[in-house]
Amino acid sequence: MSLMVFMAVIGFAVARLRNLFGVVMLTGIFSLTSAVLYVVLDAVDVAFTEAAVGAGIATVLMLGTLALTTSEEKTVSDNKPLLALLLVTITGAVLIYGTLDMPYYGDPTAPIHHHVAPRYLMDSAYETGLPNVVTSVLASYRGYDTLGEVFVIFTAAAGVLLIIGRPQRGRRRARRDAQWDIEHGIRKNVILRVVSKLLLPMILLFALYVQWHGDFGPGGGFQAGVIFASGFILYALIFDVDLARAVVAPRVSRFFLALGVLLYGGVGVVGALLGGNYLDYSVLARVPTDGQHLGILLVELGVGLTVAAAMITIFFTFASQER
Amino acid sequence: MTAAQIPALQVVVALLAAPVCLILRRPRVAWLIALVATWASLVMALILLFSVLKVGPISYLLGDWEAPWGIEYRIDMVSAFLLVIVTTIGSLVIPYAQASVEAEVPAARVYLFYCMYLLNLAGLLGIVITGDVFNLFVFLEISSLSSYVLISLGKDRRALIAAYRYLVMGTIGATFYVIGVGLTYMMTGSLNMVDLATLMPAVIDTRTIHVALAFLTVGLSLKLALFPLHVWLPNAYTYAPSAVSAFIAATGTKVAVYALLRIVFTVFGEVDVLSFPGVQEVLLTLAAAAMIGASATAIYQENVKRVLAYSSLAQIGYMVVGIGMESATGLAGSIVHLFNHALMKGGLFMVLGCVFLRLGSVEIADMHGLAKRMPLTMAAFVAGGLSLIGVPLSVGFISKWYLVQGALEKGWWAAVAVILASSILAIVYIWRIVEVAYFRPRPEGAPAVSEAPASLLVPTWMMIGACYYFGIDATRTLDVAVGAAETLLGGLR
Amino acid sequence: MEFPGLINYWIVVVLMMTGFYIVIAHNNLVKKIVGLNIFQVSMFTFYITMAKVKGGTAPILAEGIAQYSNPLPHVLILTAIVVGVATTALGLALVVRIRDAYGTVEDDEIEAQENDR
Amino acid sequence: MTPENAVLLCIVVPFASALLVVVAGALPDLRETMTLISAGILFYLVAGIYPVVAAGGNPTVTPIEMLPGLGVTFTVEPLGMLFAGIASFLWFVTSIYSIGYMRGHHEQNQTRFYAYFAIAIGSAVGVAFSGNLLTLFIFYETLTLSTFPLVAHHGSEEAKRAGRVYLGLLLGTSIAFLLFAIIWTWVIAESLDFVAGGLLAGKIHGPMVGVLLALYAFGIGKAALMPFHRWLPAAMVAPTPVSALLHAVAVVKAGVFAVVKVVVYVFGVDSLAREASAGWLLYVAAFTIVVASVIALRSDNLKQRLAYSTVSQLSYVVIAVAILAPISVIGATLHIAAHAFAKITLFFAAGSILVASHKTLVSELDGIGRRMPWTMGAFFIGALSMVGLPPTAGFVSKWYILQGAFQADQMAAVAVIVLSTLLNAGYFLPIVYAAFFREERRSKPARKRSKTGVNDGAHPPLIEHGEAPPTVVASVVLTAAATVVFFLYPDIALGLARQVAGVSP
Repeated sequence: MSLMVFMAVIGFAVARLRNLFGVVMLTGIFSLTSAVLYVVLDAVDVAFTEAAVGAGIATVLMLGTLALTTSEEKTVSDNKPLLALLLVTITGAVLIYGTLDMPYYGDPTAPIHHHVAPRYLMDSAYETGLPNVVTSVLASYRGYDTLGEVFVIFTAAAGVLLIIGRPQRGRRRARRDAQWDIEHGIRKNVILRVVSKLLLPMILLFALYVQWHGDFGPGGGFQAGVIFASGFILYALIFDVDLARAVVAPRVSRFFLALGVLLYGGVGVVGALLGGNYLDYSVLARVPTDGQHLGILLVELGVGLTVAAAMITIFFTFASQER
Repeated sequence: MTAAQIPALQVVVALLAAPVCLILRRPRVAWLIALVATWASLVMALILLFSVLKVGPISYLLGDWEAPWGIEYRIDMVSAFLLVIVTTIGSLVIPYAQASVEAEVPAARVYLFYCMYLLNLAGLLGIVITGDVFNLFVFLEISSLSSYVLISLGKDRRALIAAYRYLVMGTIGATFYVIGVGLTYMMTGSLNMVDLATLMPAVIDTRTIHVALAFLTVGLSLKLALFPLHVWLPNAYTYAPSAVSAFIAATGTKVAVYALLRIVFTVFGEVDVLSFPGVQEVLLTLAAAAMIGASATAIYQENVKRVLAYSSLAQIGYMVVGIGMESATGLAGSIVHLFNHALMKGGLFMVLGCVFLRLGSVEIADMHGLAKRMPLTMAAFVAGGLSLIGVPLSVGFISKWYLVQGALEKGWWAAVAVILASSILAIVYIWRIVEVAYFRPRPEGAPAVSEAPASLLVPTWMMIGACYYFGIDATRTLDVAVGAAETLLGGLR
Repeated sequence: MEFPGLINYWIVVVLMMTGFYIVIAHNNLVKKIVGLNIFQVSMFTFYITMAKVKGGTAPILAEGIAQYSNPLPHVLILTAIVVGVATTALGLALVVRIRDAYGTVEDDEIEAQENDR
Repeated sequence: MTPENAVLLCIVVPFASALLVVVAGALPDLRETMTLISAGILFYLVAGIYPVVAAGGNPTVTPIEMLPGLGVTFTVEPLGMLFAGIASFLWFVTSIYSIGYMRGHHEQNQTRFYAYFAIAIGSAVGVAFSGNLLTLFIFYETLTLSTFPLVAHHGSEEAKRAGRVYLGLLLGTSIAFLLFAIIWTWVIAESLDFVAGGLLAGKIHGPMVGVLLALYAFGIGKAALMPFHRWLPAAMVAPTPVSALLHAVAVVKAGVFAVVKVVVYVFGVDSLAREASAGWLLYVAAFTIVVASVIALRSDNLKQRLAYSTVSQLSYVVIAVAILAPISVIGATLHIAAHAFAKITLFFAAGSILVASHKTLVSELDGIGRRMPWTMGAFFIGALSMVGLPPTAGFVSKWYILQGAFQADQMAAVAVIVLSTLLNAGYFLPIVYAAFFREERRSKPARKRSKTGVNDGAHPPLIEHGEAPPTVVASVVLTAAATVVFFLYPDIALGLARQVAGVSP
């Protein structure tokens, strides 16, 4: 509740503030706050993802964009806001009107808690053998949504490549000089260099943990992938993008990008080949639950790969723009 | 893997072909993959259509989780027909694309182009085939994101702005849609369309559901560019690469219209949504505004692609009018028009692709006397244009016939007047171009242009030819369309 | 979070509308994207809020816990979050290109440039 | 060959010949032989169908079903038989004529000309044989579209403007009104077939009848009812053979033909006679007759004058059916034929004058009868028929129309017809008089300004000139003779007309 109010405050601040760096930072905080809110609301997985994706990646990307464009917003032309305000007020009013017949907040008798959800909570343990209901719903019951979602991120990555991807590397030096002023500040700093060197392995390790532990606790492919990527991003920020690129060549990231989705889709195809429907994991092993378990592990891996690769690709593509 | 798996493969083939393109990175190979995937999808779509005609709606449970717990694919006459439309257009555009894309997209990125195209195709198919409102959103996003990218590939820098505006509008639309889904889910606890339809009557009188309906409609109307939510469309169509214009113009809005049909007639099928006070009136007014306003605007455009874009807006007006009639005839009119308009617009945009390839522009001012230089291309334009006007023997005539008939059955004289008036306007904006191309002399010093290559002309003419084939023998398409209309009106029964 | 009733939803609505307003009212292309972000995040919050059950805990099955919150919205939102960031990435990429092409990221200035030609 | 196949062939032959013409485009002689041959074949085929129809048979064939329960159907009934007969016969004559004309006049794009000409004839025959309104509409539109390139043949600014008017009016009215009316009919009657006694008989009453009739009457723009007549004078920019065959016979007759069809077979004469709301048609027609005649009287350009006389003559047919008496329907049918022969004669004459002397204005024709006796003789006969004097076709049809008018005591109609007869006399006979009895004004430069796009003045004015090329003269004389023969032996046409009106001889 109080958190929500806090978010609202931030929201207004964002609307008012003209300095875009500030805006972006606030947005990051906004996401983080919402993440905390999600924890309060029992949505640990979502919180995890929002913190990593919303607060992490999105913010980094926006900062990158600002570095490439401008950090100050011009003043808005005056007639437009009124009209917009009117539109927004109407929409909001309609929504409020809509809420009037809603079941109250947290009401256990609300329809959503009784039509579909119970089965997930009751039977998923026997049907998929996983304690983390979110994961089993995500990867199995509604696995197809997740497939689609992985493809969305895949699309985004490929799209970014297509829009601002620059195959040739000749202009890197020039860029280095151009960005020197904003970069050498960090680069010089010994503490950062050392600490990050120490952090890096842990981050990657943690990523793997999240990846494999997703079935039991909060976590899974998305979170893992993002964290994994963030490791490289950190490295690239502290040291040089070129070095980072040397570690993960664009080709490689591109390859994993595709590999992940293929793995996910492939598992589905195998399921179909083995006589089940598409994305039916039960047929993957003799015991259905084992099959489910195996399938979920594989698809989560696929998700992890693609998400990580996608994030890395997107970030590097942004980073290797010249100003 | 048996025929039982076709519903899944319908989408998955195109979906998985995309990453393969990304790995192989060779333009020709990517093109080949896209070709094969698209044609395979066409075959599957036809199989599905015929089996639906034979045995009625098909239900396919993904992951073998029965609905509403798992995600269900539900293919009835309407979706099957839409699948056929989308894949047909794709199958004709892809052979065309090769030359056109090589001319308009930097060689290093061509393979990514086909990757995007495949994703777009898969997204559209996914929207059409799914029976789950949230899954629809996911695939909506796949197709939208890819189309933003495709549009941004246009040579003109305005393509970027067009893509960006489309992205913003599209995302707002999608978010509205998701909010609507959330509200319905809140009241019913289900996401499966069929399931929702059964649960709906119980809660239909709640204000929440009304708002939900409003948000779903507005969200989708943004996607299908219903007046006045159309502002993104003209630029997007105008500055996108030719092949993209042809494909998206022919399929994108159609699929959005389909989604609207689904929501109105399936999800809310058990309750007569259009009889809510105001709903019908609003729909019809907007449609009329689109038909007249857009056609009139089209007359004053100097860029032919833009002319066609505005005429698309008008055509969308036709479809919405048909939906608004809520009668078998009117609905059949809309559905068959989905198909017919896809054919003619696809064909016309392909023609412009030919022109652009040779002329490097599609400004009317540059097309003086073009007919002498590119007789076949311009002949195709005339043929397509006549179909757009709706002269007999063309598909345009068929759709018009059904829409007018539907309006007359309802006794809506105004609607009849609007439909006919709009086609009169079509005469004007088409003939303007024809006259310039045929009766103006080629200006001195104008670049010497030659006829477009066969690789472009053949697909174009196949598309235009289809306009007349299905215009002369419309019984097949109409049987399907009428059947589809009845399925929709019948709700689930 | 003890307040009963619908207040939470109302705040969520306010949040959404803030984002929506930023999108349509602002000229700066980056800021529009930010607005979209906020709009979407608020929408997520709406879903998560509806999933909460009083006295429930996170939907990770364990002994001795009877009441869980509804996992389905969580799943949906996991998906939606990723979609959101994908959109953001694309949008920003476009903004970068637009900057290259026009030298500005202010909508009205671009408008002006186009009308000149 | 069964009549059904003959019917189909009648449609196919012209379109096929269009193809052949394009193929043979490079070799003018071959090309024109093609045209002649296919014209001959067509006439032969049509003639072959006549006995069947005369015996009361209606060969019917439905090649394709276009919409569910609604096919493209061809049925030959008396009226269509007559129209097709005229069209095919005159196509043959016109082909002979146009060979002489086009060559003598050094027209460009002759291949295109012959090709579209053939298509137009095919469409006209399609209209004639159409078995339901859908088919009628289809060929009506193809006729419009195929004649557009002929009208805009010269591609000059003027030709373009004319083409715009032509297409805009014909296509516009047909889509806005005719299509509307047809679909409305379909909704009411769930059929579009032409039924003896009227498809809509007893299905629709009251003011709606008047509205629907209006949609038809004005939707069929080719009938040139005012105010939708502008396209016809505009179309005069086309080469003379086009004006002659298409805008004296094929196109315009397709228009009035359609009107007659609609009144007789869709509404039904008797049931329409019972509806007060249908009475207005007669007055519109009357108005058109008078006004058009007056304009004709005042226009100096010969083709222009002929065009307006066509407008008024077409309304004769309309007024005849609007009288709604069986006898007058016979008159209408006969007038379609009679006017065809007479008017084509006049146009041929005008054309041959143009070819021989490059004169386009009435005021230039003094004394030309001495140089071109055959042509002007034929012109005289045509004029007589226009006025409606024996021994010409015009007399026969006018006789029946007036008879019908008296029978239905429509005195207004009688008055109009008498008045217009005087006007006709007033604007045709002076030409003849001047041509034969006035002295030729010497050394008078051909005027540049002319209402038609025919490139007069392109050649210097020839003072010394004789008759037009033989093929031209031959065809003029032929049609003139036909006009007289029609008066002497009207039996065939009369028989068919009686069938149409449902009156036993």
